[in-house]
Amino acid sequence: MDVSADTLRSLHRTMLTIRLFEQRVAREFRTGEIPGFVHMYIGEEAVAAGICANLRDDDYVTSTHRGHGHCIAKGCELDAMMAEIYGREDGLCKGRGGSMHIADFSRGMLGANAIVGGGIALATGAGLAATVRGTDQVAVAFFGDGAANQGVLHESLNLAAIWRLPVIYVCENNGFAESTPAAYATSVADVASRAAGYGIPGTIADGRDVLEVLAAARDAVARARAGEGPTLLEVKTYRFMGHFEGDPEKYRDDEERKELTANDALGSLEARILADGHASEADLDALRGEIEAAVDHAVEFARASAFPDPSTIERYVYPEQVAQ
Amino acid sequence: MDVSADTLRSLHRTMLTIRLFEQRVAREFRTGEIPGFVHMYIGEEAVAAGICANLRDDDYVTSTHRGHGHCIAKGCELDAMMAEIYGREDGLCKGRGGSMHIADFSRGMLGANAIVGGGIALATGAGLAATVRGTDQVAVAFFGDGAANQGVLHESLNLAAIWRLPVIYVCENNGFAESTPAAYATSVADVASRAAGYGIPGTIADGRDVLEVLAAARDAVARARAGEGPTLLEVKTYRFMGHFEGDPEKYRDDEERKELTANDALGSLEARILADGHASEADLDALRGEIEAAVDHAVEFARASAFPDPSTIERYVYPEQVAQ
Amino acid sequence: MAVATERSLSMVNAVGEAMRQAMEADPTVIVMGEDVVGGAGRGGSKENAMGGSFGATKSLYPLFGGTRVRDTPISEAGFVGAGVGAAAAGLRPVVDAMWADFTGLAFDQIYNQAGKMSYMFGGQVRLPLTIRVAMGSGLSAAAQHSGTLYAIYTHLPGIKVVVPSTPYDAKGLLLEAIFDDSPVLFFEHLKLYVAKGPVPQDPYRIPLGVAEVRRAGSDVTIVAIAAMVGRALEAAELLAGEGISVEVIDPRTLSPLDEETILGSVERTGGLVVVDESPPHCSVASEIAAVVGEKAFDSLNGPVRRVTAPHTPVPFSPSLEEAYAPSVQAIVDAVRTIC
Amino acid sequence: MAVATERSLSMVNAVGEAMRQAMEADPTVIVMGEDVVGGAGRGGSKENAMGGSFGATKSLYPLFGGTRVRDTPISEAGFVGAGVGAAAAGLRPVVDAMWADFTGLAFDQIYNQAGKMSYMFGGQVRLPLTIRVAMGSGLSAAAQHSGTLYAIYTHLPGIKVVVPSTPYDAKGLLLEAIFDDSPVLFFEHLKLYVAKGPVPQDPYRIPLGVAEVRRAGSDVTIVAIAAMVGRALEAAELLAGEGISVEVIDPRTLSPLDEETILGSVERTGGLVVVDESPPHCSVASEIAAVVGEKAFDSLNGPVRRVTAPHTPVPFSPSLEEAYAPSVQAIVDAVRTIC
Ligand SMILES: Cc1ncc(C[n+]2csc(CCOP(=O)(O)OP(=O)(O)O)c2C)c(N)n1
Ligand SMILES: Cc1ncc(C[n+]2csc(CCOP(=O)(O)OP(=O)(O)O)c2C)c(N)n1
Ligand SMILES: [Mg+2]
Ligand SMILES: [Mg+2]
Repeated sequence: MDVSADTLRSLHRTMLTIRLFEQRVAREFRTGEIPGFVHMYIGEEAVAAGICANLRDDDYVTSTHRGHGHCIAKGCELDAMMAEIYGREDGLCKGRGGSMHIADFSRGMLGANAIVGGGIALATGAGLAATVRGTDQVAVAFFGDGAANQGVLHESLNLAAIWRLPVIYVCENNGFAESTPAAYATSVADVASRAAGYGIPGTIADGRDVLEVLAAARDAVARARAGEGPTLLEVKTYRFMGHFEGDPEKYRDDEERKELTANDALGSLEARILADGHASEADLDALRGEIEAAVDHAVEFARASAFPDPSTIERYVYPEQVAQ
Repeated sequence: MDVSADTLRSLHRTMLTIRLFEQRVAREFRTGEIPGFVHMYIGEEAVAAGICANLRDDDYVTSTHRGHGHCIAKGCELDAMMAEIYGREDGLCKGRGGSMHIADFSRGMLGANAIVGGGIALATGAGLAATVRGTDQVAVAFFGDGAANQGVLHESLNLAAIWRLPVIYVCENNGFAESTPAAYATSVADVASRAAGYGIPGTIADGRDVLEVLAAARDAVARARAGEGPTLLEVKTYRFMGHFEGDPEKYRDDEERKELTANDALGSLEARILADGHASEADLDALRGEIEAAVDHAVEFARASAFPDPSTIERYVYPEQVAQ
Repeated sequence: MAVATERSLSMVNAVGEAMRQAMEADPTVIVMGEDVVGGAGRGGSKENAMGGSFGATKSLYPLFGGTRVRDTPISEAGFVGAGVGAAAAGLRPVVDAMWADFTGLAFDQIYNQAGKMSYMFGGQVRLPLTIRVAMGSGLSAAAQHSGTLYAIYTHLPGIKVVVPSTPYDAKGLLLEAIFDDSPVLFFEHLKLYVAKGPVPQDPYRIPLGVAEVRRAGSDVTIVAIAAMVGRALEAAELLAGEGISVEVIDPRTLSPLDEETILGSVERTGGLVVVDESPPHCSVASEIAAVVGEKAFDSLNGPVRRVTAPHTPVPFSPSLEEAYAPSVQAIVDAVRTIC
Repeated sequence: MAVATERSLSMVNAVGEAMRQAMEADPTVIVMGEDVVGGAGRGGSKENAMGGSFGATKSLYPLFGGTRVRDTPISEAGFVGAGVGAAAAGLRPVVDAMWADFTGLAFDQIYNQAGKMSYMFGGQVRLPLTIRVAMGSGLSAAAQHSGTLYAIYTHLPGIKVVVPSTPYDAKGLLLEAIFDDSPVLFFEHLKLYVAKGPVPQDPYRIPLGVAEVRRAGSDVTIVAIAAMVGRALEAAELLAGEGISVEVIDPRTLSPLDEETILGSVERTGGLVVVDESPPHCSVASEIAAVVGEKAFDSLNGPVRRVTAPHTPVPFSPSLEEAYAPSVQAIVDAVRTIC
């Protein structure tokens, strides 16, 4: 695929930012400072990066419990993200949501979601909003292989198909739902094969190659913007870490893990960038340093931010009404 | 298809019983004596008859709001059915359920269901019960084209596929869900085409030919009994009456109706039986008389049965516990 | 009380008028649900639009067309969820979910998504979603088509609950609900659909959280919900004959609940009967009894009486269904125990 | 009170033992849910069975195998519905639905199917289905993993609701629930999972609908639910220091509710505080307050106090979550207002 150096570098920056952000979250989580649960996106960066590279700020995404990567790829600020993960008042959601409920409506990021499959219908609705307004915005629903067995996917694919909604349903098939293998829980090898039952395109991209993801998403987004309706896009990927930080991972096969983590999309992209001469080792080191500094800053920012005042516990239950 | 005279006559008896029972219910409904709503199965008799001819008493079916035909085909007594439709104490459900909730567990008839799609998961569970017990019972879920868009179908097909459950999912595609055409609401022409997305057989039978239904169901039931798993079987059919009695039916095309009602499966079957010499006109008249008498009896029985005593309103909320 | 007017409408038509006026006023208001368009969508005459099970919205498709008035497949989770997403993305969707019982299929979308979003996201989203449903017993529609369920939605933070008892209120409350930025469950009692009442032509709004005193009285207060308001008024009339002066309050919205009006009344009358067509446990009747028992304890001359349906699904047979919802007699009897 | 015994188990292990003993006793008992088997199913060592999110049932797969112990896809409506169907067809399924909040996805199956079947079908079906869920705040699991929801299930006819507060009760009530012929929602508070308590080895059952007096007292009654029982006992201890004698009642099941024990206690003490970790409206706290306000009105010396969570989803940040569930201090304060 023919992509510009800028595109390659931009994809790389996004993926590396996700990687370094997540590594830091995992590390800090182990200190006990981060409350709740965190689910790492490490190994899957190519999916969010490849998809979101095709999106504008006013496009929508809905995300999952494993949502940090989607946020970063959609342009959320690291400081406010980290503060949210730390449960602080300066977080994107003022500390009310945490890792599993990060959202940034200013970037069209309509929320991580701790209900597996929870974002699928929401993205369908966001696509409907674009259609009714007559804009060419699109909406992307990210969800996992486990979520693909939720009935709401079926309902949403059918609805989006008959209404030709500008929605891209992105199944991040990382082979597992917690400990349960997709090979057990899903009756077919490819979730994308279900698209035929809705009369919509079902495509598969290899998540070890961000350019393949980019290309598949480009087609789906173009279709959606042109009013030609939804696509089900399955990306085969692999999560390098446990389901959540602290997962004993007894369900994993060490062989499989070795093989799949060896094909790291981020590593391949770096190799290509170097080989094509789009950046030098020094450039990459500098970039890494820059991102590490930004992540450091985010952690500092989060730590410096106050915890929400307990007396405000009843705020935001209902949206604060805007006068009509 | 090679079928015995007995089979033909038995299918005919079932279909004619449904037809005459339903015509009588519709007539009595107009008098105001039957409470609530009734949804007529007229025109669709071949589906219930063709499917249930393959079932044993200990097999299970789950049904829909349009459930009288399934009851009759599964062997329920007309008297107790009619009394239920009339809301009487001698009804199958002691008048608590009515037309939309007729059930007869003694015949494996696990209930009509007023939630569209409500029986689909239940049949899946009945199939699971057979599997766990190690019997060769099967379960049939009847549902409409409208119900086919409920997420629970997707969930159930996937579950039945991975567990190889002995369940036959029968979509009675009569072209409409209330006023909404299947051609509008369902993104593909054939619900059966969705089976491929679950790795299970999806077959289509023409509901104007009961023998086609019989044959398709025979294969599916054999597969299920042999432990080979579920089938999605779509029967193309047509309802001759309104969605419910009283439906103004403004959504129907008179042309279409004329064409489709002309191809009545019951009429064709009668013609074949006569042509093949399996019965004479006189035989058929006698049969009709016999069934009409049985339906008369059922109406009399229903009318003679008492209304439930209001003081028993709190009974049956919880099953009456059997000592362990 | 209703503004003086010549015009009389049924609740079903008042709802339709509110819908039309909302859609005229704001292009982001859309409506979707099963059989909202019906046969009219595919080539049939526009005038044949069904407007949902009870025809409330049949004028909309001819006026506003298929972009804003949409039939949905039978996929409650999917289309209610799409309503939530569309609201989050800037529309004001009105979803017709047909019957309260069917919201069971979309419960996750309402409870885990719509009800929690504003809070989880720290107030960054407005969620102007209205879900309309029919409810109630009385048509022998049996257990899966007769439930009230408003108690459940009243329990849920982030959701508002509206239960109009007159055509006038239905119009004003529905217009308010549609322009409210929170998710609102709007319950229409099927026994109230046809009776007519005065309804002004021009759009107007009734704020959520403001009860209405339907009859003033001094000896005892009755709070009654939706179709029970009429029965409470009948009971009040009967009791007046015995010299018992009954105040009847219609809360009109259950979440928020106008505690003040109820407490104020009980402080004057010293007695309370709550009439609710739902099963008793964790019901709105229990909630109101608990609030009054806690906040007006010293005013109470006797126990708060709850007159509710039994702890059963709604039975089919008319002989049983008759005995299901609180009767005028049961209300009268309850009042007598404390007066 | 617990039978004297040497052995101590955590609630999570008490639940596992009840499950094992039920499966030993009756071949129709099966278990299904997400990650009940986990990695062990596909070739992994049997001992690696996950036993659900909290490992409660990890001994089952090695003992009973894949026919009776089943991982499900993430399809709550589908597999809970299959549980209903399997129960109707003669099994005694125990469905692990992970968290109370997730039952939202299966709400139709529970409400419209399981809860109504026996009634609609005139008593011809037994529905011995148990649905186990974790619930409660305290782990910063945020709004979609912390809800209690038992109020909603208590509202529903046809459903029974169990909320154990000790390992002993968890075992005895779970065995009872599994062998009860009605659908039972069995709530396990995650804050109670690890603390140990005495649990006899042999199977035993605790009837549904029988409360337990956790501490006898004479000045005021506290009814507390699940994790709130411990806080109520702490509050009672503090108040004892001030000379206030508190009786603490653990209802153990909310549907059926042991009204008699609660009423009997209030008749002696003259005061009631109800402690409930749910949002307040139409809560179990409201229900108990209403029952007591109605049936023990003459015994009450002051208003029934409800100490509940606020009308909000569960917040993520520890600073807010700390303020969510009723604190010992809040219970003490509430008691002081009436003693
Ligand atoms: C409705 C619901 N059911 C179950 C869970 C518990 N749960 C959280 S993540 C998860 C697995 C999700 O798998 P998948 O969709 O493949 O996403 P992945 O974690 O692999 O990214 C499960 C079962 C949940 N959060 N919500
Ligand atoms: C969950 C649910 N949604 C909506 C309805 C209202 N309703 C009753 S029957 C029906 C149409 C069903 O169509 P289909 O499944 O094709 O069955 P048919 O009536 O054609 O036999 C609808 C929408 C319902 N009863 N349950
Ligand atoms: Mg996965
Ligand atoms: Mg149909």
